[in-house]
Amino acid sequence: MKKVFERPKSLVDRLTHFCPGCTHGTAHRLVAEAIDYFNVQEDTIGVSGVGCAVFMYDYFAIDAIEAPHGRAPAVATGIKRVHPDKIVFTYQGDGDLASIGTSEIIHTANRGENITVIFINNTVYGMTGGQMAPTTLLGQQTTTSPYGRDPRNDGFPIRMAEMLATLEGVAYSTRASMHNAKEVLKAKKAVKKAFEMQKEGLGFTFVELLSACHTNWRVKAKEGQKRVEQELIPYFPLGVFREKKNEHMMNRG
Amino acid sequence: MKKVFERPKSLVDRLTHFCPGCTHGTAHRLVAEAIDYFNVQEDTIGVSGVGCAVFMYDYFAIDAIEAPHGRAPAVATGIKRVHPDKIVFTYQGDGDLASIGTSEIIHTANRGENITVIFINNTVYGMTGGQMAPTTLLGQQTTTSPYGRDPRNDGFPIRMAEMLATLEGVAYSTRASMHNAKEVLKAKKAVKKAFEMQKEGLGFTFVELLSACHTNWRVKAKEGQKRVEQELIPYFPLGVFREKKNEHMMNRG
Amino acid sequence: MYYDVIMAGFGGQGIMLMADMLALIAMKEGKNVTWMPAYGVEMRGGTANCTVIVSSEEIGSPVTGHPYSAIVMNEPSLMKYEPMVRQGGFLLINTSLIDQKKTERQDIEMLLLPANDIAHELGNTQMANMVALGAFIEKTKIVSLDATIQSLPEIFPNRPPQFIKNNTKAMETGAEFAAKKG
Amino acid sequence: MYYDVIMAGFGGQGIMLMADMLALIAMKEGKNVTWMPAYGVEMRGGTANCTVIVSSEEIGSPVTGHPYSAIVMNEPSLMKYEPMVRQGGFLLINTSLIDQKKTERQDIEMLLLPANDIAHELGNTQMANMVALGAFIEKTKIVSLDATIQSLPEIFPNRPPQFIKNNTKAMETGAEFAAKKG
Amino acid sequence: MAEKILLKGNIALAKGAIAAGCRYYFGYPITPQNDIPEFLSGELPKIGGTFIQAESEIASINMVMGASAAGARVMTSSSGPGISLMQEGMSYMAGSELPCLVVNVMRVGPGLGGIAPTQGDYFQATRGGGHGDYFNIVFAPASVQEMFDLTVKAFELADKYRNPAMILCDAILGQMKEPVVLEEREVSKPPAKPWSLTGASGRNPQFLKTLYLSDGEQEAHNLELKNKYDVLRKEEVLYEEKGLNDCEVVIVAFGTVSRIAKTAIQNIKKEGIRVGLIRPVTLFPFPTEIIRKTARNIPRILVVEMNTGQMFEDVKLSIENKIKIRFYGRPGGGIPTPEDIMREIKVLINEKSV
Amino acid sequence: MAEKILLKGNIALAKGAIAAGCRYYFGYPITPQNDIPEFLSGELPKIGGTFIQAESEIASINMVMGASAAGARVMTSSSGPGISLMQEGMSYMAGSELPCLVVNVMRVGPGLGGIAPTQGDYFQATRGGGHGDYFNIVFAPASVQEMFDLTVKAFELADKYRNPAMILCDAILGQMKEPVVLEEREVSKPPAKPWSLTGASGRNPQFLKTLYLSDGEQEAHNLELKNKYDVLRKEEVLYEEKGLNDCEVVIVAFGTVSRIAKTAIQNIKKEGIRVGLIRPVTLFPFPTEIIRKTARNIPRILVVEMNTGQMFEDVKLSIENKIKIRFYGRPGGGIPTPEDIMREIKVLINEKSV
Amino acid sequence: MGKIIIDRDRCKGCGFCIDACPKDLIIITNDLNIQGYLPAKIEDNDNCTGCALCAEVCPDVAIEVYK
Amino acid sequence: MGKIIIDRDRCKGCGFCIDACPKDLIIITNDLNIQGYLPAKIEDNDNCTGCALCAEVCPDVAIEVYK
Ligand SMILES: Cc1ncc(C[n+]2csc(CCOP(=O)(O)OP(=O)(O)O)c2C)c(N)n1
Ligand SMILES: Cc1ncc(C[n+]2csc(CCOP(=O)(O)OP(=O)(O)O)c2C)c(N)n1
Ligand code: SF4
Ligand code: SF4
Ligand code: SF4
Ligand code: SF4
Ligand code: SF4
Ligand code: SF4
Ligand SMILES: [Mg+2]
Ligand SMILES: [Mg+2]
Repeated sequence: MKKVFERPKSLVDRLTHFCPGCTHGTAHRLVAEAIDYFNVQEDTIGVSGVGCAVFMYDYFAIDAIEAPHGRAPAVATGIKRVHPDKIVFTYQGDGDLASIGTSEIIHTANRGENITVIFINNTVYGMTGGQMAPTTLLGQQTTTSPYGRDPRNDGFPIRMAEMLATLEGVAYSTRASMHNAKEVLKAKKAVKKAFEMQKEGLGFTFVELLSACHTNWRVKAKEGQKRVEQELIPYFPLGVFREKKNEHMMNRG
Repeated sequence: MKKVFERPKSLVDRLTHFCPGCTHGTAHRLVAEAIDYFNVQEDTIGVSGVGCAVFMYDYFAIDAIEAPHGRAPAVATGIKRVHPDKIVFTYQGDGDLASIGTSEIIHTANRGENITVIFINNTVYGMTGGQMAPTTLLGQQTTTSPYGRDPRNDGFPIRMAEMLATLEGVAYSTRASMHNAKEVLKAKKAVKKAFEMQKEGLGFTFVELLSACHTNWRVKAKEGQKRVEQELIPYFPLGVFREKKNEHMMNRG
Repeated sequence: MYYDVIMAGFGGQGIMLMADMLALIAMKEGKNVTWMPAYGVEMRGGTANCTVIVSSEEIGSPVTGHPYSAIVMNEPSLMKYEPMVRQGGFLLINTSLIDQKKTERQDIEMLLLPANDIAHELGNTQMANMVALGAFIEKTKIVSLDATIQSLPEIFPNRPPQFIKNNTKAMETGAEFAAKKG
Repeated sequence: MYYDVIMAGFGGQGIMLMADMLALIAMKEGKNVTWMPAYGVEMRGGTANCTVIVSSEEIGSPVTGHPYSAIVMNEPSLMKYEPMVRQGGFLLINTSLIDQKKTERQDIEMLLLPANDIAHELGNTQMANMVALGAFIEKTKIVSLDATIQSLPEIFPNRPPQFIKNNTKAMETGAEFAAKKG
Repeated sequence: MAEKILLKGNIALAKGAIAAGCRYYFGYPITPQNDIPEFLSGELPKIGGTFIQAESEIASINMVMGASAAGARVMTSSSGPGISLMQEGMSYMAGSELPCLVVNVMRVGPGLGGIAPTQGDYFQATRGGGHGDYFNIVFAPASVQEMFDLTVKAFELADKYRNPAMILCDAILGQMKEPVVLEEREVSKPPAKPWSLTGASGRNPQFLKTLYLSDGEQEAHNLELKNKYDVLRKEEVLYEEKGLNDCEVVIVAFGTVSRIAKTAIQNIKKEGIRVGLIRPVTLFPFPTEIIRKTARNIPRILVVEMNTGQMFEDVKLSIENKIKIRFYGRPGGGIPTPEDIMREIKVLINEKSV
Repeated sequence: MAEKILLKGNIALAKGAIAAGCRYYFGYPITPQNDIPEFLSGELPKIGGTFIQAESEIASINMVMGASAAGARVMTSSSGPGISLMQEGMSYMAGSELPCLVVNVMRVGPGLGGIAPTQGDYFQATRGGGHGDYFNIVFAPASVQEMFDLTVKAFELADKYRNPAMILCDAILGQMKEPVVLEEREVSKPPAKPWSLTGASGRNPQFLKTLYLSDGEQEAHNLELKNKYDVLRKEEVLYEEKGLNDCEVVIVAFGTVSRIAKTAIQNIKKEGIRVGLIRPVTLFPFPTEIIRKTARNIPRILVVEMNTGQMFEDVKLSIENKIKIRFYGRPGGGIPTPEDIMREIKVLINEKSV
Repeated sequence: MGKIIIDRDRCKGCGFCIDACPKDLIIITNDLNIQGYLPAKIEDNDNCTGCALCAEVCPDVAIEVYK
Repeated sequence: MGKIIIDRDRCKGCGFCIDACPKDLIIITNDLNIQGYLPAKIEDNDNCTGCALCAEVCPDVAIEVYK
């Protein structure tokens, strides 16, 4: 018999610090698989946001930098402008990207920067102990919304994939999930698609991945996966919100 | 004969520093008229962004504060939370609101803060000498896009009224113009509407006003008005993009 | 009077609670106390530890490099803290999870306590921490065991009497074990 | 040798250009020069002014509170700068736009120059600044008038010969006027 | 006297804010101070207050600016990177003389850094990390009790002087538990704020700004600010002193380090070496006077910090006569042990005198 | 030697950047430095460079971080409020040892302030306005020529030491025109940057970070940084001195003020009073040595700044013996006149000696 | 029947009112006002309808309208 | 015909693979691994189809699949 599934070679062979069942691990693997698939391990530069995935540089066998919280898209812009021929991606959480990093993600997308953004939406600030995120569902209890998120005080969960899809500079904006094998396979396609479009120089590509933070949701790992399916997806529908060869953005400088 | 048109009393009787024909003056008047109309001169607090209208506090006979560049919505949030019974509005330019202030405007809107935002879109940074703004049209020459705005480097003009209309916390989002009498009258209605909805506590209200900065466009004042009609409106369509009694937001704590 | 102790173990072993109770009782007995946990990232990896200092004088440093004593509830903790205990100090070892052969110091007093096993016999391994605390207090007398047991109800306000009973038993059994070992 | 001058007027009067030319020629003649405009918000309200310092030594302060001389092209400028000129200094006044009765100083030399009128006669009021510069140079001799005129073509590279001719004429006329007034 | 309760430093600080009548909190999460927003998000709504988790530290400080302008007692809290992001806002608040409390439970810097105890943000806090000529009023608690007491004090001084106040502490003070007495005293209600924005009813409209354009106006404003800072230097200095009148060395240290120093001082006493302590409680205004006086009588000063020598400069600036002064610091989360400090004391004593 | 041309300070600086091989500019408009981005937005595209007007100063400094990490010579420029917003990013760059140039053409602070000439951001620039133990390399030009020369120098030192460098100047230097010689010399190409991120081809992957978690790692990193700063203090101090060996008073001043001081010194000479000058060209590292030495021989030092006394502290920290030292400053856009300075010199001379 | 009054010293001479007036009653004068602009003035008020369109477009609120 | 190998020391015992396996071939064991978790193991490899669904859902990439 021959091996049909193994650890991608651009994923370092070591234990992670993630909680048991945290799909950050899955997302890491999907990105690594895309890097291997396009054989760009030596031509890829990763930018990690600050969050549970800040240690990305320990897990990927590629060049990488740790950006200040929320600023990964700006850092990636600087890198890409110097190395337009390299594959550049950011890996950010919902606090990082949808809260403190709102301005950077929107303007980077609007500039059509030819980078890929992997966005892990787990509806909380995982690393810092489960505080409310911009993506936290209405009524969801977190350490800073102890009575449940109340729109009158806290506003509404933001749908980033949809919002970014309204921007001209965006070539691809999609939302996938990782809560079961079927969805993981779709998510894998989405990540590949994004890297492929970047290779073609089509502009900004964005993949939102719904993820469970069962530790801060205070449920068992499997519970978390169910929640993603039953509570997150109804509010954060899966699908492609924009896919566009933007003539404007082709063959730059 | 009796007076049928005079200076609103909440507009201070003094000369402005605005260039001849700058519709910042018109916008100021429309806001003052709304304040007078609802008789809230003594219950209104204004927050000025940084731009040609930073001196708002010299022109309005109301309490006011100068916010750091782009942060007016956050400052207004702080004021409104302390004085929920007062009318609070911000007055911001496109550099202030759509560039450096992106994060604040989006999250303030998303929280459904019960304030009104007057947004003057003149496609350039007027105060600082006509640099490119997020709203600068493709091909438009400015002091920092001397070869014309190129989407491959500078991205695309952002339509704020449309983008904000996608957020749940927004009660009202509209775009009007001031380039002729007919449009000024419509703009007047829009501003009143926004103040009225704030009085009713319906949430975040947003009025984008297309404006000419002929000084930095390097054309005559009348030319500027034509340009608004012929070049801006085709890209920035006039109209109401969201108007919604948001049950969620009513009768807050 | 000055006394400091480092308590350490796995996340789930109730280390913070032991430390909390010790500090609380000492405070009630009019002592100065500090309670200093390892926090943040160090907590990742699932080990927990907490330093408690009890003193009749103002307490200076809330951290200590050479404590009089330590309670180690699992092996990683033994590795880390056995070397720190000062000469003539005291080390309480949870032999249910630690192979006592792994201990090295000759110059300190050790109490080999099968905390989990005792707790298991009492019907719930979760109470291993209470067994250990009982034994520790009996041994060191930093605070009064009775006072500690008295205050269980207020420490666990909304727990059923049975729960209090069990924990009382756990502490007492731990204390007895320590007393026997002399 | 050290000489400083403040030139001031309305926005459209070409003040910066006058200052620029003076500084440029002085530099070409091997002098040290500084050119310091009023900038930013002060410019709002449409008045422009610029300080030019010419010196054979290293120039210290680029700003000056009491210049040897000033060129005032409109009334607001007269109000602001007449008092600043130091005793025995020199003030060039554009009497086309300034009522000379408004002047007050007795302790400085004044040149009353109807710059706009002269320029008008020459066919274009826009050249009032050149008239003034010609007169100023003639009077002060900080730089050579000929050198200044020689360099017009390079200062206005892509302007037609006629334009150069006119400006040459303007400077010369201004200079003659100044010479006559002695 | 009220009874003692065992509290975490961060919680004591939050309770201090409530005791001071603060009802508005705007902040963004960051370790090691998350206990503060987490506690207040539960408490403030109960007492008619407002808790908003802002989208960023920049939004936080600007919401604070708005609430302060509106006349409220208001606070935010963060750590290193977040505090850096607030510098523009803090400069504006200092410029428009708006009171508030900003809490910095430090983390290691520069950069993201870990959350081990450190004191690397002393310069930023005391030199106004923002642009322009201004100062914050900075308090450095050294116990959980002071986390409560100085928070109350900070709000009072902020209002009294219309100036931002800051609590600067290391993670140990935020995370440790100690017995605290939550003083019952009737906390001074916020003073009247005639300058605040309440809608111009029954009075002339008024505004708050930092941009002055008419001649000399801005310079006059800056000189007024300077006068205020000079008054603070004269009136509001706080410090703790110990054993100054009978010692051969004096240690100057703040926050957690001052406590480690106390242990060192106790231990070294057994060896017959008498060491005194000056603990600045306000970092701005800095206790220059007592240090100057002390230096006249005691020939040796040892400054200990958890950084590479920041308060050290203020100590040197305080001393006018020639004495032996030494610095010992551990940056990046290293914690000086009592043994370290005892060693340094001896080194200093054995230095041949100048 | 190349011929002189008449240039505005801001433009000379921009040309200096190009001469230094800088091909990447990321910035956000703010007066009084807009000539820089406006000029570069026209020039960089012509020479294969990149100009991006970022959406904010925060985005600017983070784009700079990315480009620097990628190995490029890169810069941004701003003023007071914008520089404050960059403090987090600058702290990260110092922490991950990324070279860059940040230009601060100061405006009045605190707050928005006007654009009159001022030096109120000295503390922020020299004490690391961001969080943590770090320093920027700070240059203070005093002429349009230096706006060009020191910009080139700044890029070179930034790369040599892997540290952010800063040009700190007032608006006069940005707006005035002076004759400049644009040196032809072959500007040092940026050195090899083996640490930079280029895609891990033919070598092991590498990363840039500021978060160190294993025991002692972060402290070691901070101590390495400290060593770097100490080397800078030893190797890279720049200053101008004038007439030190024959004078009764020495003025210490930087930037535009140093030029006004020169005029004052010339004028007062006519009254028979001989005054010397020390002009720090690098503000960090600060010319401590020359000031210390000078203070041993000259009994009086006058420090003049356009603020309320910031560099004044560094001067005091430099002096070890007891001499007469006086400060004269005008904040908020006030410009000291030569007359002001002459007056202060006389006051100082007439002070009864200590 | 209406009439307007233009405050000549507040007027900045942009001419918007001229375009706005359906009856073409407004013109630009040619002596500078205190601000240094050439202000507008109403030529014949008799035909003014008081529709106030001129006033609505005046950025400097320099026009009062009576009816 | 396939088979899988689960790296018991990398496994964190989340159990996702168990739910993912269409043939219910995987179970949780009950002795702690070096990480202190109860790892999963394949019960009978003979019925394994090598579909790799278990591996796809494994957050810790602890499963190798052969076919
Ligand atoms: C400027 C700044 N503010 C706050 C923080 C603290 N912080 C670190 S991670 C984080 C949020 C993490 O949440 P998210 O981005 O959703 O990532 P997750 O851990 O959930 O994957 C915060 C607030 C910081 N490091 N820097
Ligand atoms: C933090 C900060 N960055 C930059 C500036 C400089 N600045 C002042 S106004 C302005 C933009 C003005 O443009 P806009 O907001 O469109 O207003 P307008 O003048 O066009 O009405 C800028 C960049 C500033 N004051 N503060
Ligand atoms: S805290 Fe949440 S996001 Fe972070 S590793 Fe654990 S499960 Fe994953
Ligand atoms: S610069 Fe433009 S925006 Fe500013 S006042 Fe003039 S016309 Fe209006
Ligand atoms: S009121 Fe109407 S008719 Fe009268 S001048 Fe104005 S626009 Fe013309
Ligand atoms: S619109 Fe107003 S400002 Fe413009 S010309 Fe008419 S009256 Fe004057
Ligand atoms: S490969 Fe398929 S069949 Fe085999 S164990 Fe995994 S999921 Fe089950
Ligand atoms: S999915 Fe992976 S980690 Fe989870 S139990 Fe199965 S093998 Fe272990
Ligand atoms: Mg998250
Ligand atoms: Mg604008």
